[in-house]
Amino acid sequence: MSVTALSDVVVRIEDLQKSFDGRLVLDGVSLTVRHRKIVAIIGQSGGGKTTLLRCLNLLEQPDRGLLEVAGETIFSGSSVQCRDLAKLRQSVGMVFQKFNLFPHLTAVENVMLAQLRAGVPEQDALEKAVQLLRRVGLGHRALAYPEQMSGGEQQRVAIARALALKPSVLLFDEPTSSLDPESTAEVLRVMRELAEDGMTMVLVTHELPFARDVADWVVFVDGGRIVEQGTPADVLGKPRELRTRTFLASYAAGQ
Amino acid sequence: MSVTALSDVVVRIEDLQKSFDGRLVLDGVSLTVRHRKIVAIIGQSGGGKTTLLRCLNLLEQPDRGLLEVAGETIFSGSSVQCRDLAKLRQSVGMVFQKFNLFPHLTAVENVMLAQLRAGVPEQDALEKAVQLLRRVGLGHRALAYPEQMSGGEQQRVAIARALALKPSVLLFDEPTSSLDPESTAEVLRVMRELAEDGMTMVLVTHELPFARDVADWVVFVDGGRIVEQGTPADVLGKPRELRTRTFLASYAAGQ
Amino acid sequence: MMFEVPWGEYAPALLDGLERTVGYTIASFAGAAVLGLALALLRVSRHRALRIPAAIYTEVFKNIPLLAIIFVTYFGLASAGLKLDVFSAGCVSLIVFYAAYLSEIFRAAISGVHGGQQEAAEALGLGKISTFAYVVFPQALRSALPGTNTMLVDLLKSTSLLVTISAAELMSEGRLITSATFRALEVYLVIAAIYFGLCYPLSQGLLWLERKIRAGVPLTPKRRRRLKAARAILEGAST
Amino acid sequence: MMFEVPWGEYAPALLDGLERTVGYTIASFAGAAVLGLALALLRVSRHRALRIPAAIYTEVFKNIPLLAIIFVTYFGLASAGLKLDVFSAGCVSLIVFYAAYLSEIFRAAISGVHGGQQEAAEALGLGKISTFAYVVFPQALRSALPGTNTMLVDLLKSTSLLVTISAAELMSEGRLITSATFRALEVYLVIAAIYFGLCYPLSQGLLWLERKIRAGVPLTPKRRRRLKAARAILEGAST
Amino acid sequence: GDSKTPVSDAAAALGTLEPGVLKVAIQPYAPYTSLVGDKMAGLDADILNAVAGKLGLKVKPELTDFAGMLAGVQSRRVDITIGGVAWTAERQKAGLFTDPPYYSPPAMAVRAGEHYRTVQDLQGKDLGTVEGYVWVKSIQAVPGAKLHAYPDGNGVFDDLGAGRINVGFLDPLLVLAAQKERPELKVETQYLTAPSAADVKAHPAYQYFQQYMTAFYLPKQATALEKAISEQIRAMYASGELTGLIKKYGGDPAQFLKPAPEIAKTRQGVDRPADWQPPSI
Ligand SMILES: Nc1ncnc2c1ncn2[C@@H]1O[C@H](COP(=O)(O)OP(=O)(O)OP(=O)(O)O)[C@@H](O)[C@H]1O
Ligand SMILES: Nc1ncnc2c1ncn2[C@@H]1O[C@H](COP(=O)(O)OP(=O)(O)OP(=O)(O)O)[C@@H](O)[C@H]1O
Ligand SMILES: [Mg+2]
Ligand SMILES: [Mg+2]
Repeated sequence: MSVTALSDVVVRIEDLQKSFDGRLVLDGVSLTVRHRKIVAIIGQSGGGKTTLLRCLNLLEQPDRGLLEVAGETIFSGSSVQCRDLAKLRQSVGMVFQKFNLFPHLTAVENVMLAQLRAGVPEQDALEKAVQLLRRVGLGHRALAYPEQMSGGEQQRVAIARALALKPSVLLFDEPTSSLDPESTAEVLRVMRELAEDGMTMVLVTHELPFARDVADWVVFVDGGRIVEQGTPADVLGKPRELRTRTFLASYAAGQ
Repeated sequence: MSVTALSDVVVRIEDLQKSFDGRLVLDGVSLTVRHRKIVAIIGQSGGGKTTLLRCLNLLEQPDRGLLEVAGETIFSGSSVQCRDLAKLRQSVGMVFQKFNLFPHLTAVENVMLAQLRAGVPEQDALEKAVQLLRRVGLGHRALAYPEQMSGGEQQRVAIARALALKPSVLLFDEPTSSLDPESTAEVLRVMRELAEDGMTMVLVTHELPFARDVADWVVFVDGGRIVEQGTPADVLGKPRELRTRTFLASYAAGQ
Repeated sequence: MMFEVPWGEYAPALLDGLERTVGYTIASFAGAAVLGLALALLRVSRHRALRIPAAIYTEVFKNIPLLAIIFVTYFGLASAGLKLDVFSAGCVSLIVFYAAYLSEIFRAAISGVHGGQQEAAEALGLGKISTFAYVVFPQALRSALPGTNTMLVDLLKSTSLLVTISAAELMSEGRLITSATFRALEVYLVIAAIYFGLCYPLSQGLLWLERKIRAGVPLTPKRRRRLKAARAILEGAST
Repeated sequence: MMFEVPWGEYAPALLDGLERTVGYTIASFAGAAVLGLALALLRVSRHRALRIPAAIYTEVFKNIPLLAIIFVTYFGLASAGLKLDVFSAGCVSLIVFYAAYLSEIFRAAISGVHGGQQEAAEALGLGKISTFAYVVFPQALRSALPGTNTMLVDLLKSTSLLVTISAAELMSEGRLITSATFRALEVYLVIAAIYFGLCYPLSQGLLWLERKIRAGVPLTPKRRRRLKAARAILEGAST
Repeated sequence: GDSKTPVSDAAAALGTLEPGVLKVAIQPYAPYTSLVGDKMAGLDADILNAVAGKLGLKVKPELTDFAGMLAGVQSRRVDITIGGVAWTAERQKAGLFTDPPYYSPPAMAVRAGEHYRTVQDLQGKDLGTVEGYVWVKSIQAVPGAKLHAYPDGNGVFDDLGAGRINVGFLDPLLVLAAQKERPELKVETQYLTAPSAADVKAHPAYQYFQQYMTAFYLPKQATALEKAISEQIRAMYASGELTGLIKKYGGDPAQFLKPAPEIAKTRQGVDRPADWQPPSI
């Protein structure tokens, strides 16, 4: 990565460490995500991908390291620096594997909730929510409850929900791995559009073809460390590390 | 398909019709599955694949048509011919998308249950169950409960369970679509071994690469009809029908 | 043999008793729900120091007969110098008893809300209180409803035990009539029918409410307005 | 003021009452569980003609006070020519009442077993009865346990209402002591303590059982032998 | 309430919980105690109403059950409880009893056509009473007899009617009232020949098969009130007021208002002075 203006950096992670019950799960991870870039994180199960993502909005508190999001230091040394956790989380949208929509609220209310809690006036929040649902192709489903929607629709509502507070970066944790191929296609289409609109994204995924297609940067994580990173063409096409090659081979075998 | 000895036919379906609430879901399906062959059924969601599979062991009762399994006519005209439903189902193993293991029983007990109910002596059933669990690579997990196992392990136990009564044919309904890539690979490996051992299988799947690799025959179902069938190379490689091509294209886009 | 009791004469007294029964039920249930929710929150807390006393409370009150609680609250506390009036003593007894049961129901409902919900809410920047109020509580309420409703009906029936502290509710009136007429069976059948007439519509009404809520029908005017506004926007576009 | 009752003298009578309380509890609970299961099976049936009477039964008995049921069973049936002895009448009352509640719990538990389970069992060639006995029932039992256990403890406490028909159980004995000594409060406290002494270990024991079952500990000797045999085969291979 | 009614000094000196007011716990126990509107009615109620009137006290009844009556007195929630309460040596340890407003003859409720005259006739029979009544002990002492104790008199009558018991021991006016209200039960009143002194000596519990003494029950602290009420009761014996009330409820004044010879001894030196004499007409 070449040196760019600092203002260009949306997420900066330096030497991040995190352990659970004394077991190191993130072991000195450093990573920079620039404005309008898409970073795909790939790797074996249990490698620490989800944990890394969750540290970025402090759903998980690291043990040590530096975390900067949208120009603000939110964690440094071994303590949280961020005064307003709510504000941080508003600037970091998150989309989960299991969608985690609020089942008691309609799609449009799911998208409105965070805005209302953040003080956006009712009518503005509503209009914004409808606009976002239309953007993900679900204007006609605005009044449906999650359980009345297919998995793909739910995940698209979850994306709209994550976008509602205009985050500087969107985090995705295996957004399509609970979905059938058709729903996967729907969701990936929406994500591709977001990418084209210049959204900054960090994406944990098993969809290597998609990663190859849309990501600007691919990071292979294993055993809590970044083993290899680079352009998709490099990491997925001509991996340098043995572990990366093994992983890619096992992936190909599964297909 | 060339004409072969009748004894070679494990499953024969002729002009099968089934409707739900007046809506035709299977609309005159005919299909023959021969001994030691693997038939993959592919197609859009809602096309009737699951319904077709479920008719084969009369979990769903067709409206009209002919069904022969292992040389016995189990359904003809518009009525069930099969006297002993239990015997039919023992000769047709079934593996579900959601595994459907019995959560209150250990892996080995899951595999034993059907044998015990079928009158197999305790010790024989136990030995058989352990042997089958070893065959799917889970001898060491025999005493685990389903919730203590990963999805891939659960599905392999489900396969062992389906094999316990030595069925003439094994039905799989999207056996890997609830699984992550690694677990998918595990399960596909086991299925490939079964194929090599000469098990007759009917497989509904979205794993087109796997279908291409192991299936002897691919059937594309849409709107309750078989639109196209043939060798994997033909159906997946040079499909004749427009609908097949559209389906394969949308599948490729999703990847 | 039946209906030899001059019910017309007793109707005003019974109506009076009925009114008291309803009064006890409403006041006690409201109190029990509040106390039960507080106990449930203590019991899902991360701190043992909060969890344990709440657990002990629940165990104690779940395991002694309500009659004993009523007796001790009214007479026992009086001997100790705290003289609650009948209504307070009756309500306090019912509250402390049913709060124990309700806290179990609420606790199960709260911990039954999927962990992902809390996480999703936090990831959206909702604070702890907002997360509870807008995400966890509404879902917990839904799964707690059936059990809670059973308890409400049970509480209504249990007001009959307040006889012993001269609460003058329905059952007390029944006993008075019995003693005057010596027609216990007839009186008990009529009293049972009155209780049924109270409880059955109540439980059916609650079931109806349960179904409405499960079907996602908006119950507050605010939500109804919001959904109407959403519909207006959506339809405005389609015309 | 406290403990002026010569409890030593009354101990044999109390023990007697205790024994009867336990007897009523065991007999009634067993009966209520059987009837409740039968009702639950009717209520999950596909036939309206079976579902509806069971539903009516449940609604009726859930919505009238137990006290009224006890009274009608003992005295009412007697006036109608069916003279049950105290024990039978007491048990019948408790059974018909608690069966209504238990049937609700069982029904929810049975219909809560995932449809895929039934399907998987049928696909393995298990018949309807085997499917219920070996697949649905054990899982339903598991989810019904907490509610069922609450009802068992509740039933134990409710035997105190049998006082109405002079069942000579614990509460009746308590009343006898009260009227002999006039020390109502003391007696109630002691009786409450005895009930607590019965109910608390019972509910804790049931909780323990619940945990065992949830942890998959085999409870029948047959299953224990089977798992031991499996372990033997597995270890035999590894040595 | 209507505290405007002036409370006389004499009434205030009685030390009731609320000056000028007599809080009375009763249970539904017609025709001894009952509640009509907010006034109490029945034999015991009429007697106490008359006494309270003379003492300048306003009666405030509270309807409860037997346990509640006792606990109400002991926890000082009420001033007094009434309603066929029998005096016993053990009970008097837990409070104060007034002089007997009347005496109760040993009446039995039996099914029409059956005859029981002596304690011997009761042997091996099913005998019912209300739990807490003094007869519980007496019945337990009868050889071979089976005790059926009910929470109230209705159980006794119903089971007598249903044939589950042979004899019901109840307060005499209760039997008379039930006979009138429920003729279909075919219950009759019979009087037991009191057991001989020798019998009572052999079975001390038989004493309750003799005439027994009712009284009003008050908390230990209420000595002034108890004394005042006892005085008024004695005055009512003398004035003939009690004779009138007993007659009003169908009782025989000779049975109800003349103590048997043993009565005096039971309380002398227990909760009364050694020279105490039971009131009589
Ligand atoms: N809350 C937690 N408590 C204890 N251990 C945890 C916790 N969360 C994660 N871990 C452990 O940390 C390790 C990394 O987990 P993580 O979920 O980050 O992996 P992952 O790369 O996302 O895997 P997957 O592909 O399966 O989602 C795993 O060994 C996991 O068991
Ligand atoms: N029990 C049922 N009652 C009513 N309709 C049903 C039932 N089962 C299936 N259907 C309908 O029949 C059609 C075919 O369903 P089926 O499950 O066989 O499709 P499928 O090809 O397996 O789809 P998928 O890929 O989503 O599993 C669908 O429209 C479905 O809604
Ligand atoms: Mg993960
Ligand atoms: Mg399907």
